Formats: sequence, structure tokens, C-alpha cells
Amino acid sequence: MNAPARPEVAPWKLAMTLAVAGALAGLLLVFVDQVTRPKIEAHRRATLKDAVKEVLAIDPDAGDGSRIVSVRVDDAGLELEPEAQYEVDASTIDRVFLGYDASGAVRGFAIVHQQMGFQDVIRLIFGYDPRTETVLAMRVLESRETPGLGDKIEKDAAWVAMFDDVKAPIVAVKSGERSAPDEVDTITGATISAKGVIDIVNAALARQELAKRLAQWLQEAGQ
Amino acid sequence: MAELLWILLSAMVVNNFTLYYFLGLCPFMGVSGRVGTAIRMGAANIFVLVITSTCAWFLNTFVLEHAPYLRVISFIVVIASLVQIVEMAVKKLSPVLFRQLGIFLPLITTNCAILGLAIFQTNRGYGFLEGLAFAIGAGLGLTLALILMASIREDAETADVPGIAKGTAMVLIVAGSLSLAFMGFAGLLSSA
Amino acid sequence: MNDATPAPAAPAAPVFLRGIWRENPVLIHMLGLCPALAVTNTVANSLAMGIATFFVLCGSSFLVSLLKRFIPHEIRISTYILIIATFVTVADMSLAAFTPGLHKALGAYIALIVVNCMILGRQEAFASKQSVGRSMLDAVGTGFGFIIALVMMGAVREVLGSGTFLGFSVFGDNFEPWVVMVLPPGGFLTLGFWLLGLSWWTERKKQRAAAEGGAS
Amino acid sequence: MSRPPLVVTASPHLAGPDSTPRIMWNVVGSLVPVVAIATYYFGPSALLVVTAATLGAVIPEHFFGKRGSLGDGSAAITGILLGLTLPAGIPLWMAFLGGAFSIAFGKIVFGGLGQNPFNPALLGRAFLQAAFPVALTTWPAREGASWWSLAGDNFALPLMRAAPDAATGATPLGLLKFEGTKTDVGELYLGSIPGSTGETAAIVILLCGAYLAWRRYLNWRVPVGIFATVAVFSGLLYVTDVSDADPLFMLGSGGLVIGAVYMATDMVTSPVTHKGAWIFAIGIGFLVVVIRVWGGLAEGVQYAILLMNALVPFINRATQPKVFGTRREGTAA
Amino acid sequence: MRNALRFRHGVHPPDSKTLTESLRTKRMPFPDEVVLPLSQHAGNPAKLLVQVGDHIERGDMIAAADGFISAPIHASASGVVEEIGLWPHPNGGYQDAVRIRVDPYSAQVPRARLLPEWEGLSPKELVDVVRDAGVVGLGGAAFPTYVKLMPREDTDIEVLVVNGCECEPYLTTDHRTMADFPERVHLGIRIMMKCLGVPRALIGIEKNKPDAIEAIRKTCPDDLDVEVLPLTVKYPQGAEKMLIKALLDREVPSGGLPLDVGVVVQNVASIATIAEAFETGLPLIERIVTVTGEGVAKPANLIVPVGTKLIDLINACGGLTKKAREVVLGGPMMGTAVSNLDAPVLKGTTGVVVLTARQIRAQRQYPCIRCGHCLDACPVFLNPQKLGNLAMAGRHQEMQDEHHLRDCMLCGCCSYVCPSNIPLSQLFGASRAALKRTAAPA
Repeated sequence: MNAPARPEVAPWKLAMTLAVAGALAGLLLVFVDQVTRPKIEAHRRATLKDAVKEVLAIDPDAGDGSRIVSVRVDDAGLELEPEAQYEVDASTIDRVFLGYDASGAVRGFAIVHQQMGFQDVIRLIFGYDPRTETVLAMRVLESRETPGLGDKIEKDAAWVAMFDDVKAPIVAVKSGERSAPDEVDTITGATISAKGVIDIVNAALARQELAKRLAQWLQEAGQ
Repeated sequence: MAELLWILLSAMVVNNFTLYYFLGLCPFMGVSGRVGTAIRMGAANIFVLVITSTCAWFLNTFVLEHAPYLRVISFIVVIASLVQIVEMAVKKLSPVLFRQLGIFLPLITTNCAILGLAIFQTNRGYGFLEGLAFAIGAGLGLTLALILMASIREDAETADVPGIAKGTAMVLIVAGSLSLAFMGFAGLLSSA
Repeated sequence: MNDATPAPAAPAAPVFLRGIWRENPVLIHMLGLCPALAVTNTVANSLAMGIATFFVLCGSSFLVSLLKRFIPHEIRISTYILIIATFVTVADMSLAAFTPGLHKALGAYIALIVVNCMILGRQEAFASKQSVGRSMLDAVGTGFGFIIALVMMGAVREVLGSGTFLGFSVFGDNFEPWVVMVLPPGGFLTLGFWLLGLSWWTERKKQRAAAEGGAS
Repeated sequence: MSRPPLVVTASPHLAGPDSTPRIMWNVVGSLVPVVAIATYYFGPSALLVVTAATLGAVIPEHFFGKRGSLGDGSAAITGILLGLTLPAGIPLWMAFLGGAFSIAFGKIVFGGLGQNPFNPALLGRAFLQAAFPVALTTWPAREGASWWSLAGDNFALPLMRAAPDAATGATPLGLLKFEGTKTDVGELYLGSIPGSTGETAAIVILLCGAYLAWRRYLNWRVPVGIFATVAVFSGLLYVTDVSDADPLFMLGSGGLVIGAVYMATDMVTSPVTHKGAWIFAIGIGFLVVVIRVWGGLAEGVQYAILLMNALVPFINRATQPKVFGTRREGTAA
Repeated sequence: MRNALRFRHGVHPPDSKTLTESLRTKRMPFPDEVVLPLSQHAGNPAKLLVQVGDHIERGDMIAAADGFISAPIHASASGVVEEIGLWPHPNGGYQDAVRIRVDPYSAQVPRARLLPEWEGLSPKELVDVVRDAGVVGLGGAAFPTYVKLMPREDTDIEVLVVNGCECEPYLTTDHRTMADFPERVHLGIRIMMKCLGVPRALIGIEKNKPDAIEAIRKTCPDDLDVEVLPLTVKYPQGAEKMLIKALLDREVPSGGLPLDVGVVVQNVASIATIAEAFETGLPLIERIVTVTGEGVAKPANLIVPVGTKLIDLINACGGLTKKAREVVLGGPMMGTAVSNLDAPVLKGTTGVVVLTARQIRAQRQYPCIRCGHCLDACPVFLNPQKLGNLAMAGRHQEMQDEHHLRDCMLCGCCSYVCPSNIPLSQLFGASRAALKRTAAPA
């Protein structure tokens, strides 16, 4: 191959070869994309849906009559969507999910939000009942907090459970000193991460007065 | 503005590209023998990273919206060709600058920091200015790590390093120590 | 892959074995350090990254050696990168589709396989000059070497950093994990530690051999 | 007449009064009161932790270090200093591990005494902090307990987790950062506050440091520069209401005093020139305040020193002395 | 503006001068034989003029100067040339030397000669007298003195600096010269000033010699513009550059000479020798030597014939004690150790210091701990720490190109303060030698 006298190759030929190679590669990728994209997207939707189900503690797929609908949120107002869409922009909260329990009563909203934590952005979902102004449950979806410390916001079940039925807005208190229904402990050694999570929940509810708008919207819908 | 500053500082020290994300390790291991070289390499890196960030933003906004599966290919091809063009331009326009930085440019293109920057920037959904801050921060971070490593290595040249630790093993342990030290910046500005 | 017949001129075994240990891409040549450090905090991640890289390496070696006649010398690097990037994208999408958990854990580093110098290096140094069979042997050997190195890293980091191996508890529940091992400094230190250990071992072997040579 | 055996050595034929082992052992000696006061405040646990860390440092030095290097005392200093930066309640195996890491990866790998770029004790501590963040930030509270009681779970089995200790406190810095409460400054300087074993009793450490500075075994410019920078910078932030910590609090809290007096002044890892020492000290002071005020951690002294350690070769390069006869070019002759 | 009279950096070794500083100089009895090496000065060795068997009188020239930088050598005792050949030299090796058996019955009176009347001579003629008398710098370097007396025409000398510091520990020869022969010093200054055409002279004396300062001040003639300036006691105060810095606050440029700042420096003992040549008409054949140290039974300041063997000299002082471990020619900071006591006293031998085992630097060497004490000690502001590392790594060229190895005076301050006992100045000397070797073939 490496013969000293290499024949000169015309530039157009080089370009052609590259173009052909590029086209072939592109074609291949389009094909693979066609195959995998539905799977990837389905997975994404399923993950989100599972999280919604978890924080609202209902399972519409069990056929017990509970159901989840999605509500589009924008400046104009909230708008019920004909079919539940499991896509959400977590930084602007362009969509929330409304769950009804088996009896048909409103269970609450599931809200996805993200903000800076200690190391990086924390993305979480929580259930919220605007009528009682109570957070139902909280799950961290994505975080890169320090393993062993900050990641307790995800892995410490006892701590995560503190978000069950806590009054919003939540007040962060020192570890082990929770005394009121609107308080959540921080974690020793990971105060910032823990506070970050609490802040994200509060910020989501305060964002463009979301809590108020949700309550109002529910009232207008007569529920 | 505060957001941009945070992005810059984050890429530079908090999550330093080399010491936290392991990007740009090849020059970190290879070109960190002399402080002078390290500074030039760093400067060339900043330059290429800024170009990359701009390219990536452009591609993301106008091309990849429609064909995300072409991301990796288009990043690598477009960035590599652009750097090549810039290299030729620099050679023509300023031979001095080329002597200082030029030889590093092709090396940098196949450096994971470049592709890493483009991909991180895309994943995080940075806009144009944010991307720019990210690129400058990343570049400064790489330069900082390179300079620190180079000056430590220059000193170690006259040290009586045990035979089995000579070379890469010692560089890695220095890198690990630097990485430990940089953990002090964890959470910088995030609590404010 | 085993049915790829080696060229009769030279023995196939060295081609295959070389990359696995004696010229291990990570431990000896310091190639592909970025993934070797970034994603090896668990054995599972290491394996996944290793296999993805293995796939890309074999795929591109196959194509490059197959098409070497048609690739003009002037644009060979660009072509290799194009081929590698294609395989990487395929791997990326497949992982996302079939093992989303792993895909999330490996993150951006899958895409970064493209700039893994090891892969480009094998194309330039071997696949572009050798027959398909030998290229595949070389790719498989090097790929295995890469996986071995990654798993070595992952094993130390997971066992110490999480007290588990492939998710199974090693020390019991009361183990205090060394968190640092799954953090970036742990990556550098673990590789440094392996290199120290290996060179200590080689040194000792050399000394033994010298001592025996001197004695006889 | 019988002639005594004569030797021939190179000039100068006289040796100065200092020797490296003497410097090192003097530092060890000056640490004795610090260990004593730590033991007084934290009970036998403090002594145990310091001993474990020292053994951890000395044993690898003995087996893997250069022949006879144990006698120069530097490994002992590393171990004692590491022990003094740890909470009294941590399992002894962690202290031992930290000491071993300090010496093996912080020193021997670079060729032993004098060749290491980072302060080994702090490197060991940074490693421990990254490895066992919980254990390293669990400060036993001492109120009410008898002096003889152990401060935590010192005797946890190797590699095993410590039993959670019921009575824990928070350091003054932690209280300020995460709870917004401020500790009385008087307590900081004299006393019994939760923290690492060597963090308390700043006065004793300052006195020991003054002794070493007087013997020229440490460069006074470093601690002075650090204290001055911290005071000025944190004062500036205090009067502009950026931070709640007044300079006195900043100076007295956390590991600043022991860090500035004993860690930053480590000859091996601080600059050789006076100008460099000032730059080094100012850098440390600045980083300490930055990390404490804007960082995610309550305490930043160890990281500030390690980061500036990394810069030392660069600082040394940049502050080479001006050679005699090259300074006033033009005016001379 | 003049600062306190000191230079920056330097070291303070214990000066140990009390052993001999108050002892008046005595004349040593003539030994049985004297050995006169042909190379006793900087520059070319002298050219031999005598043969074995020749009978010579004290003061006769036995070897003539060879070339510009060289000096003649004169017999320091009357007797017979017994041997001309290799003989142990104080620098360690063997060198050509003339061995003279001293005539035990001789009165040791020199031949009658005309005393030169210095007042009537022109500078040129004065210089010739000094040259013919074989006068060299007695401070140790033994640089032929007459060269210093005839500076290039284009230089503008403002002041003569007389070096009476004697900063080396133990040595008291300069001290005694000033205290015992102050008039002679003044005469020497006069002659030098005339040669150089300088109106003004400064004498720098370290503060630890109050009697010397007193004597020089008291005897100073009114018509002579001479100022005695006490200096801080500090080593190496007697180095030319340091002395000029302390007295005049002028820095000799790197690589330059005192002439570049309008100064000529001369050691006080050499100046006295110049005067002696005019007072007695005798060439340089004897000098004051301090024999001292804890290893000598009876320390003394002796007027010694050049060429006296060390063993004779030491025996004249009661011999070595049991503690004696190292015999150093010159001061303990820059002098050289000798093992063979048959080596003779040279013109430049300021003292013989016998050190004990406890004093010498034979302890274990430790690695550099970067304490920076050497940087604080180096009087020329080098970085001995860096230089030492480079020297041990064999990177000599880098030392010269980037770290000013050439400015090192090998004063030994860095080695003295080094707590790790690293022989820094020795390393630098070796590096310079290595550089010279590599440069020579090219």
C-alpha cells in the first residue's frame, strides 16, 4: 500500500469518495434511527409516566378507574389536552399532569421541575394537591450529586418519604428537628443538596404563581 | 450574567474539564512536560474550543434539529474541517502565531475535549452565549490543569522518583491529587 | 468471528494476543484514557463501554480493511472518522433503545468513542494495510484488551467505592464505601495504582530473570 | 609523634547549626502541646486518632521509603498533622488508611522527603474526606460526656461503617453556613467547640508556631500572609454584607490556624522565595474565603492549601531572585 | 544615600577568632627546608632560574614571571637547592617545586640592596618594583598585585577600597597586620593611591576588630584622605562585590569587575606587603599565617617564610591535638583541606585551621527539603536550591544559561546553611569544571 510512487488522485474523485461515504453513512444512520427512535421515545415517555404514577400514587394501567391527563401550561392559561402527552420541558414547566383516583376524585398534579443543585442540575417530579396546598410525594429524576452524600436526596428512602403529605411551601430545618407539617429536614453533610431539592419544589409552585393557577383552574373546572 | 459566570467557573474549576470529566487527557499526559508548551497548548485549546462552541451552536440550531442522528458525524467532520481551514489561514496570515500555536491545532482536533464540549453543550441545551462561556471556561480549565501539571512535572524531573513510578504512573497520581484538590471548589456559587 | 482465516504467511496468534496484554491499549499505550477513567466507576459500566468500543472497533476495522482499496490515501483519516462516527452513532442509538439505564450511565462518553485514539490508531496502523481476517483478529484482540483494562479499573473502583462487584455485595452490609473511588480522583488514582503495580511486577520479573541468568 | 587520621572534605568545612532531622523533630516536638490540648478537649479518642494516623504514616515509610528515612521525622509529622485534622470520633482504621495514603501516594511515589508536590497530610485528609464524607464531617459533641468516654466509634472494624453516634455537633463554620447561626468568638479561640482534634485552641497552636518561626523552622511570612489576607478579604465582605462572618470569626474558626501555621508552612510544598511565600499565602487566604463564602463546603483550608501547593512550582519559577548586579542595570557603571 | 554598612543575605558562622586575635605576631624560627612551588599565584607558573646544587641567599629570585599574569618567586631562606621536582601542593596534587635545604648556620640576612625611594618614583616605576617583588594578593586568591595597579587607561577610578574585613572565621592575619603594623598599611595605601591616581581610600573593617579599627584610625596621617568604616560582621563581607556594596552601595554588574563601578579593591595584607617591599627592599618571601583551630595545641599568628612545610608550621605551634580531624588551608568557609602535611605554605596561605571531628561537615546528606535557607544566604541572589537540583541531574548547561551559574563566587554560604548537608558550592564548582571541559574542545 505504501509504495513510494503513489498515483495522484484527482480532487473531484476524493470529494466523490467522501460524498459517497458520507451518503452511505447517512443512509445507514437514517435506517438505524428509524428502528431505534420509537423505542427511545417510548422509553422516555414510559419513564415519565411511571414517575407521575409514583408521585400521585395511582395506577391507571391497573384498570381500577384511576386516570392521568396532561395539562398544557403557558402564559395564557392552563389547557386540558385531549390525550395525555408525556413530554415536558422541566425548566419552564410547560406541562403538568392531573391524576384522578379510582373513585374519580382529583388526586393532584404531578409537576416536573429542575434547577441547580450542589454539583449540577437536579431534576425532580412531585405530586401536589392545590386544594390542601400539600405536596403528595417527591422523586428525583436526575442528579449528579456527590455519591455517598448528596445522592441521599435520591437514595435515602427515609428522607424522600418526608415529602409525603408535607405542606407547601416547605421549610427546611436542621436534621432531626422536624416539628411542623410544613417542614422537611436537611441532610447532615449534604445540606446544600437537600435544600436544593426543597427549593426546587417551592420554586416550581411559585413559578408564575403556578400553585395559585392550578388551584384556580381546578375550581373553575368545578372539582 | 451570573449564569454565564457560573457556567464559566463551573467548566474551569468546579467540574474542570480535565480533572473532572477526563476530557483532553491526551495533551494533559503528552504535552505537559514543559510550562511554555503547556501555555501555548492551552491557548490553542481555548481558541479551538470557542470555534467548536460556535459551530456546535450553529449545527444544533439549524441542522441537527431535524436530524439528531447526524450529531456525532457532523460535529466531528465540521469541526475538524473548520480547524483545518483556520490552521491554514493562520499559517498564511501570521507565521509567528502559527509557530506558537499552529502545530498544536491538528493535535487538538482529535482531542476528546473538543467533541466533548460540543456534546455537553448540546445535552445541556446551552444557547450561543452560554456555549461561549462554557467553551472559554473549559479552555481556561484545560490550560490551568496543563500548566499545573507541567510545572509540577518540570520540578519532578530533578526529583528522585522511584523507578516504578516514573512516567505515566506519577502523572496519574499527580492528576488524582489535583483532582482531589479541585474538589474544594465543589458547589462553588451554587449555594449563593 | 473466529472463522476469519488468518493469512498463512504469519502466525495469527500473536496478532490476536498482542493487544490483549503485552500491548494493551490502555495499560501500556495509554490510549483511550478518557473512557477508561470516566465511566469505570462500576464493572457494569466498564463492561458496557468496553463492549460498545469493541463493537465500534471491530466494525470499523472490518469496513476499513474491506474497503482499503477504495479509500484514497489523501482522505483516509476523514474516511476512517466517518466510518467510526457512524458505528458510534449506531452503538449510541442501540444502547439508548435497548438498555436505557446503561445509556444514561455512560452519557456523553459513548459519543466520545469517536475520538478514542485507540480505534483510529488501529485503522491507520493495521486495518488499512492488512487483510480482513487479520484486521478482525487484531481488532478483537485489541478490543478484548480494552475491555480487560476497563474491567480491571471498574473492579477496583466498584469493590472499594461501593462494596459491590457487578452489583453483588462483597463485604456485607456494614461496609463503609470509599466514595472517592467512584469520583474522578478515584479514576486517576486507580489507574495510577494499576500502573504502579504492573511496573512493579514487570520489574520484579526482570530482576528474577536477571538473577537466574546470572546464577546459571 | 603519631598523627591523628585526617580527612579531606570540600569547603565550606563548617556546618550550619540546622539539620533536616533536627528541624523535623523540632516540629514534632512543637506538636506535642497541640496533641495534648486536643486530648484535653476531646478525650482519649483524640490521642487514639493521632496515634493511628501516625502509625499509618510511619509503617509504609519504614517498609517502602528510602532506607533510614524514618529517622528524619518527616513521616511522623505527616501522621500527627493528619491526625490533628480528623474528627475525634472517626474509626481508627480510617485514620490509619489516611496516614498510609499520605505517605504512599503523597510522598514515596514522588521519591520521598523533599520531592512531593503536595502536602502529604492534607492530601491524605482530602482523600479521606472524599472517601468517607460522612465520617469526616461527623463531629462528636462533648457536652455532658465524661472525659474518659470515646468521642465516637473509634473501634469500628476495619472497612466497616461506624455505628451512628447519637451526640453530634456542628462546627462553627457549618453552623454559620447551613444554619445561619454564629458561634461566640471567645469560644473559638479558647475552646471546646466541635471540630477536628487540632482545630480547637488556636492560641496554643499560634504559640507553638511562634516558637518554630523564632527557630527559623517555619517561614513566618506564610501564616502572617494568610491571616492578613483572610482578615482583609473577609472584612471587606463583612462590611459589604456579602458574608455574615466577621474577620475574627473567619480567623478563629475551622482549620485555618493549624493549616496556616503547620500545613501551609511545610517547607517542601511552599515556595522557596520570600516573594513567592507572600503570593502563596495571599492565594491561600483568598481561596479560603472564596470557598467558605461562595463554595459548597463549610471549610476550605485544606483545599486552598492543596491548590496553592499545586501552584508552587509555577510560583517558584515566576519569583526567581534577581541576581546581584543585574538589578539596577543602567544606573550602575 | 548610604544604608547601614552591610550587604544583603550572607551568613553568620561563629567567628572563633578569640583563639588568636589578641596574640601579637611572632616570627617563626627557620625550618630545616623550604619548598617553593613554581605555581603560587593565579596565572602562569613562574619560569625556573636555578639548578640543583645552587647556593642561594634569602631574597634571591629563583623563578621569573612568565607572561602578563604571573609573578616571580624568591627564595625565602638561604641554603642549597636540593631538589627540583614534583612535590605535594596544597591544592591536592603534586606540582613542580624547588626544595631548598636551609643553611642551618646562615644568618639569613639578605644580600645588601638599594632601597627604592618611593616618593621619587613614577607610578610606572612603582608598579615595576611591586612586580619584581613578586607581590600577589594575600587574601587567598593570589592574584598578581601589579596587574591591579595598572588599570586600563579608559577606566575612571574614584576610590580605592582596602579590604580589612577578614570575614572568614578563625583567621586573624589581616587583623594582626592592621593592629601590629598600621603605619605600614598607610604607606601601602599611599603607594597604591599614587599608582592608581586615586584621591580617596576607604578601609572596610568588620566591627569585631575594634583594636584594628582603633590602630588604623589613630595612625592615619592627616594628609591622607582615608576613611575607616566599621562593617557588620557577616560572611562573606570580604568578597569584593559585597564589600563595595556595603561601603558604597554600588553593585558590580553581573559578570563585571569592581573597575566597572570605579573601584579598585585591595586586601590589607597585600597592601602592607607592598609597603614592605619599599621599606625593606625585600620581595614577598614571608607572610603572616594564622595557625589556629581546636585541633592545634598552641594557636598563634606567625611570620612564616613562604615554603615552610605545614608540618613544620604546625609543630612550631605545639603540634596537632588528638581531636584534630581536618587541616584546612585558608578559612574554613572557602579554604581547601589538605591531607599531606608536607605541602608548603604559599604566598596566598592566610591560615592553617585545624578542625575537630565535631565541627566538620561529614554528617549524612539528606534530600533537599526546599527550606529556602540557601536563597536567603546567597549573597549574589542565586537560587542554589534549583541550581543544586540541576547539578545533581547533570544539567550544567541549563545552570549556566538560565540560572547564572557564572555569578556564583563559591563562597559556600549555601552549603553552610543547608540543613540537609547538600554540598551545594562543591556541586557548582564541579558543574563549572564540567562546563569548562565541554567548552574546551570546541
